[in-house]
Amino acid sequence: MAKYSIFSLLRNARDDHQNWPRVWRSPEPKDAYDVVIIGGGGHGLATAYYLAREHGITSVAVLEKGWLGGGNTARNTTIVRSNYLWDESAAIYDKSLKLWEGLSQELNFNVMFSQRGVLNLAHNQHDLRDLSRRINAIRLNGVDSEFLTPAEIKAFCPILNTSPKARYPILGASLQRRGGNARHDAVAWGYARAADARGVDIIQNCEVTGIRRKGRKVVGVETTRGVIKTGKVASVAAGHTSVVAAMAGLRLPIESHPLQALVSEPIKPVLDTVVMSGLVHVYVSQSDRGELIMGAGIDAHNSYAQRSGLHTIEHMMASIIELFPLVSRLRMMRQWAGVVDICPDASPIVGKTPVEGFYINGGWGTGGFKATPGSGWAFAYTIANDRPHPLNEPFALERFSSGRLIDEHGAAGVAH
Amino acid sequence: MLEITCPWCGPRDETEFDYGGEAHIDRPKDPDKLTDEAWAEYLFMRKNPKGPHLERWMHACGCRRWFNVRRDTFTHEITAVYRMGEKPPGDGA
Amino acid sequence: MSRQVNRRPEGGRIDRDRSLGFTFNGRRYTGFAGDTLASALLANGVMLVGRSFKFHRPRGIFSCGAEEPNAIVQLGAGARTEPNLRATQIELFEGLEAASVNCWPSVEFDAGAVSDWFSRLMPAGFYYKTFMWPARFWPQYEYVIRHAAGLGRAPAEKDPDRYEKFHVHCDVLVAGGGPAGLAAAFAAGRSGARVILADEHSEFGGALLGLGAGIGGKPAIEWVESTVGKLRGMAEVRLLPRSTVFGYYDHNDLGIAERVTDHLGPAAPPGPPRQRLWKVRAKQVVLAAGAHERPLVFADNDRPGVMLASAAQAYVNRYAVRPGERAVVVTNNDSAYQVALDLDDAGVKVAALVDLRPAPEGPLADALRDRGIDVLGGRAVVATSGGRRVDAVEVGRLNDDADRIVGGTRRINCDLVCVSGGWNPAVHLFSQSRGKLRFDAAGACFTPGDSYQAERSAGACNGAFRLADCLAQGLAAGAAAARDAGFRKGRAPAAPKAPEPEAAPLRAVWRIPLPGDRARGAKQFVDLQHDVTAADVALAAREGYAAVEHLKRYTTTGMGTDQGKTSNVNALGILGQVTGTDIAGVGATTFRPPYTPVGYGLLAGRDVDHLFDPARRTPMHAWHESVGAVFEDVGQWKRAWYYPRGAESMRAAVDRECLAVRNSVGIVDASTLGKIDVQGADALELLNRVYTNAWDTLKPGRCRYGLMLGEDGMLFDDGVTSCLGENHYHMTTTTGGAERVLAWLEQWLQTEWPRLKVYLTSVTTHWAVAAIQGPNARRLLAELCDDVDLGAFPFMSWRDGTVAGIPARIFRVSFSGELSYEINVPSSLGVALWQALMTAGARYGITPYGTEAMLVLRAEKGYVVVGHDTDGTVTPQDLGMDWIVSKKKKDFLGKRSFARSDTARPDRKHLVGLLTEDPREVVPEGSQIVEEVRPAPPMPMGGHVTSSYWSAALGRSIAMALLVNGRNRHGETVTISLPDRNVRAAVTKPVFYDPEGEKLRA
Amino acid sequence: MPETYPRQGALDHLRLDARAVDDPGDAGVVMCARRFVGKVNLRGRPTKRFREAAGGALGFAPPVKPNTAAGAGGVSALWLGPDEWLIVTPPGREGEVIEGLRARLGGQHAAVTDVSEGRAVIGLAGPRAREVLMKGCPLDLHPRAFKAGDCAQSTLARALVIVHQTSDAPAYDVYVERSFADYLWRWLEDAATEYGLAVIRG
Repeated sequence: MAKYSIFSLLRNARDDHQNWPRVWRSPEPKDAYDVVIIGGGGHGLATAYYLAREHGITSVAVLEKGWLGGGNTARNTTIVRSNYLWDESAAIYDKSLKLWEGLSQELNFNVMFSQRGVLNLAHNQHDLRDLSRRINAIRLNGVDSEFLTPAEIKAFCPILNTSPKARYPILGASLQRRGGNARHDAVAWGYARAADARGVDIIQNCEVTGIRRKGRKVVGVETTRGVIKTGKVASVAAGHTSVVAAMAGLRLPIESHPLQALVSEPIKPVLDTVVMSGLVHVYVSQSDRGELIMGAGIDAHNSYAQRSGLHTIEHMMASIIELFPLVSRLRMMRQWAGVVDICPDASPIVGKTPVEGFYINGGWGTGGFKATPGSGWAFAYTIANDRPHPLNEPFALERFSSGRLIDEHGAAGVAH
Repeated sequence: MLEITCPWCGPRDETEFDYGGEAHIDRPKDPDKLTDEAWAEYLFMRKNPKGPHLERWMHACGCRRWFNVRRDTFTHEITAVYRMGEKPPGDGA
Repeated sequence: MSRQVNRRPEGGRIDRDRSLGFTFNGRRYTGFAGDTLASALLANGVMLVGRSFKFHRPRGIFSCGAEEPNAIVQLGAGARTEPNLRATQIELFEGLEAASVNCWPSVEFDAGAVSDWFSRLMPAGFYYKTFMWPARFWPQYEYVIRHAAGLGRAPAEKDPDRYEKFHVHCDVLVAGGGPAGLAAAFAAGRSGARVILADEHSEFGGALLGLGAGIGGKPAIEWVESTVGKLRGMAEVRLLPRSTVFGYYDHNDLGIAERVTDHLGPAAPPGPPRQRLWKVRAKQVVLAAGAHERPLVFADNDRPGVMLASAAQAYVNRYAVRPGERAVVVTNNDSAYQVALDLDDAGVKVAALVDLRPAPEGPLADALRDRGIDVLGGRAVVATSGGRRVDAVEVGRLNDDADRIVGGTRRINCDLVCVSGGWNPAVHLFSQSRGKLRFDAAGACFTPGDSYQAERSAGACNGAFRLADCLAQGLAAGAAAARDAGFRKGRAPAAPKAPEPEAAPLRAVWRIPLPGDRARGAKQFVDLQHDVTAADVALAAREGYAAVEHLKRYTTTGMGTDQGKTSNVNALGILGQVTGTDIAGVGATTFRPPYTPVGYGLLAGRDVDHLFDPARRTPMHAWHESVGAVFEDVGQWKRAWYYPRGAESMRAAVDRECLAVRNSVGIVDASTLGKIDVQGADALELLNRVYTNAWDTLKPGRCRYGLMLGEDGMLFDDGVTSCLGENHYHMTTTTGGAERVLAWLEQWLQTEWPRLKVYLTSVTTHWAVAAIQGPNARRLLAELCDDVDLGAFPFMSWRDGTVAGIPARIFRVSFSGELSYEINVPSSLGVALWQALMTAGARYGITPYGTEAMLVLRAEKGYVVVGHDTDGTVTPQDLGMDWIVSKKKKDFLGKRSFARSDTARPDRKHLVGLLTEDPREVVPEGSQIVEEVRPAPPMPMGGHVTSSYWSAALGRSIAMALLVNGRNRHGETVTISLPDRNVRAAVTKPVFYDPEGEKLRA
Repeated sequence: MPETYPRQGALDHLRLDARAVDDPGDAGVVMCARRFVGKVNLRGRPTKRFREAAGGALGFAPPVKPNTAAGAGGVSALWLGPDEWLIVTPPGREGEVIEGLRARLGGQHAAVTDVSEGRAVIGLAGPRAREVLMKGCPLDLHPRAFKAGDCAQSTLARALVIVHQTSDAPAYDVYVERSFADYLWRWLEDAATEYGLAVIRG
């Protein structure tokens, strides 16, 4: 892998950039691999990378039905944070955050991880109680989290409407300073380039159409580009986890929903942090290009359509203007939707399945992007050792039978 | 925004409806006899297909009646609407 | 004030009697009504209007419409300033102020232009390869990147304007009011169908406004005017000018942004909204969105003065403006020939028409030659020269494969270069509707393939570029749409004649080759707004970003505010060329809504300020306000939180309110509680199925408390249900649970238990509820109620009676642990009741108390609040409420889940009481209990404080917590870790006041 | 219920009477608060027996056609669902209607519930009344689709409503849950401003 740096940039500028090497190969699928990963998004590519780097397993194919990084990796709102309530979540998300902190250097690819902080707003007494519980739990798990008063919020993010006369006034916020944003495409590309360099075959335009089993054991996958033999199949197909699992004869506690997002036209910097509000259901940040990126809650119905709509964003926009009155004269430039896998407890499923050699990493809901490095890291361990790492052990499928759910809905007291 | 035809009120905007997820999941008659796994099947496990889906909707802002819909989760095309207790038309999903 | 030096002496669709003054970059100019900002600037000789995003290169007006990549301006100042508008779409008004974006100190001398010197170091995606060392410097790098990026500026003040919405249904929506759209609307409208015709421009006619073409032997504009006149006469046709159909969503749901008063500027009348969002559900849609002309990609094709040929034509014809003095027209198709003729007519010297096709022939070429205009076939403009404006082009000869320039080049002086690389049908809406695009090799463009929703395309957006075809397709599409919408008369009228010479095929050359001696380094722009060059596209492909979406994302082609209307197809063509696939194999990028950017304020509409979200009021709300209550938001409800007297602190007020209840009597507004009337022969059976306890023994006149669980066994809601009579019950729910519980019960009744004969009716807001609580409650009630035997009115029962002359239903239930009556009266009498109680209660010092005191009082008694002490992960057993879980009932909702291995664990988190060692210490709710105190986190946690208050009655703090194995730890001391210190507390039963309930039953 | 108590309508705090005019003139929109309209929720499967019993009590049979209203003698029945109607009576007459219905429906699976105070009613009329509703209601209110005598439950802005068109003029009665009445009135008033608003007595 040719190293990227200011020096390589200067050298290549001299050659008019004619000599940059390919970031990844486009190999033909081989007959067999030790591990086949279904899904060439951030999580799948990270899994492949850590399989190669941490476990020395390089006979790995990543099968992507479209273009790599083209699913939710390309469609999310790029928020990275680890301020989760339960110990199990804090552990895996903070492992992820720690990996984010060195990721550009690790991958030699600038993923533009920017720790500009994540604010979670509280608008009523219920929110404040919940926020306090979270801040304390997060802090005691060794993760950074602090409370800001409305005056401190105003100082930290001046364009927020902190007027006590607002319909839902801002009464406080939690701030995770280590949270922020990263460049979503770069994460997929960086992992792909690094995995490819370690021998992983990334095969685009290759859709898995079936999973072959002998008894309860996986023996291969059928694809649009032929049959591939393997003893280990790992599903990392965010949004489509149920579809892949069905090929292995499994039903999952997952439903797929549209999640809508949009960006504004680029403007000069006005927002230097990430702001989230559960009550009015929005989250917003400003990209390095100057666009305000925002998202809302999921649409209620099951869908694989990646279709956006108008009513969801009308609601979203009213909330945005309630929080940031100054954005009223900005304009929406693009809107889109991703398809997210939602588990009943809003936590992922990462681990083994009743089918031997079939592993699942999915159900990340609306928050998968931030987990990319940690999820890949733990999942690689699970695949390599055929047993979960302590980080992902609590996220096993069995929890739905035992009742040991990890409820991260956030809005306490709501029947889920 | 989807347009859903309430069997009573006719075509209305999606925003008037509540979604109830997969249809035809019957509550087990004798839950105590089920294993934890079988109970989890009923509670949590869903088909979640990409394609035709039999699902429940309720006209929340209208007549408040629940009914069934066959809708393709990829194309969003609605190919059937039928009342509670009725079987899906044709061969189901 | 400068003269309009480039204004033609006559013609154009401008009103020369209405001169309008405006400023651009601080200089004053004048234009005419009917001008756009762009046409007015051109009339005044202003071509340089902006700087590019990345290299800050000078840029001029490039188009005359929505596709404009360069002329991006900041409009207005102060609260009404708006960033990133296209000068080509801004209608001129008196007093308009605009300025270039992304340049400093001025558009002429932009300091950022130094970045052009380093452009070699900034190929596509360069930032992914650098700024990584040292890692800690990234925030500084990023600061610079962020401040260099972005175009205009957000206002610094609140938006003073109004935005409105309309929901509308129609039979046929026609998107686009050019020849095809007008024809379609006419054909559909005459059938009687409800038709909406929307067009983004100020007047209908589309391209016809800028063409000199004829229809039916008359100037096309006459046909436009006559057709619009006929449409105006049709009662069911709605014409929406200045209205952009921007989004095509599921099930023929479309969004239209109407700019109602934008064109009036400060003269806008106060009544109507600034903009209006039309949310249309159309039975049928006709897309007639026209086409965008495609530029050609050659070196330095971004210099001010390079312009789309059709734009130059529109400027001379529609706006009577000469965009230059000496033009070179370069084209690969026939359409630009008429442009050259029109320019010549307008007095613009056409130095040459350069046609990429080898041997231009036909009547148009002849006409040019007749006028002495050079027609140079088989040649292309390979480069331009100039500073802030083009001063010459270099023309070279293409070889047969169009991949080389053969021989030398020739320089032609000019200040205007009109380019035409063919036409891209505006398939945006079609693609948004999910229709599949197909590549049309003849036109070298993407056209609509199979439809997906109930829509049809007509005219240029359907790949029909000849006027006669547009008219015929429009009429046919409009008639067919009306027919499919159920209007039988929908037969297409005959199309008028619109003679045009037969067009010769175009010659698609995606990138004009450079002369051999300059094969490197020249900038051939593909995306003008984002400064993406052909070399960037090639670099992306070389590095492996060859998938269309990779190319787009890596180079940022098409990601600007113009959404790549002039760049996408050229980029795909070049990608195909570089990768050796044809463009059809490369595929198209996804067109995402909106077609052009849509204002946030417009999307929000009037859901702002006090109308952002409903504030629900109880019948006694105004009374609470009148005595200075402080309210809290509970869901959408406004509830009185506490009632400070004078300068009293919240703590003092709450203490006072609590003590009043404990010592005499308090009154609380409990109207928000959910109330459901349950009737029917199987009402009892329903209660037994949805509550954890048994209801068979509940007699009329009696009340019972119940818990509802989800099927997962977790607490879902609680409340008291009373038996009103045979098969008739009054159920109460939590405030937040009112709608949820009703929906939950309805769902079970309708889906799972349709045989149960039960009817549910919400009566939540029918009743106003005033609860009087405290040892003097009975005495107070006795003064106002003489028809209920209060002595024979035990706890957990209800009576109908008259209170202060008002018919009431009185429930003797309590959420404070005191003697208590919840008095329900019809809502319109809530205030009358409340005031009567206040008056009669004065002698007892009756004290209104709010939700905070209510929470303290119930916590003293250890009563849980669902959603406060529980969070969806708590079972009744966890709360120590096994007593209310029937052991006898075979089944109820949620029961089975108790037996799951984790739910059955004996050491789950249990509700406990906490008494801090220092009784004055009130720990914040949400504090965590740590199982092992360490100098610093992480520390293992055992639970958290769910409720915590100062109890005035007890003279100390009290708290409740969910604690691991808490039920078995009473008497233990635990540590609560606050951010700055630790607090020790004893674990107790969660009941602090009157544990035997003597006061309750008094 | 006799009028001996100081009753308060859901919108009384807005002091609309003080703003009310006798002649709305050329106002585009005319609004009023209809105070104390009687409302009774009626449930029951519309069998012949049920319809006869209910019809006997009301003087007309509750409509079975969805989204329509029927009425006689100042009382009307708005279809709410296949087994649900809202019976609307002049102020104070809800009691007798309830008694009549209960008496005749005895022995049937039916429910009669007084919900008079649960919803406020806003009268909306004037040449631009339809446009005001179109601003926030997704129903197709075009005269071809919605006429006098039609009623429908839907959303208006962020509130649930029943819209009952009472005349082709057009004029509407908008029913909204009492706690939302203040919000909806303010929303309607804001929406009507551009057309000229007159408030009249209910």
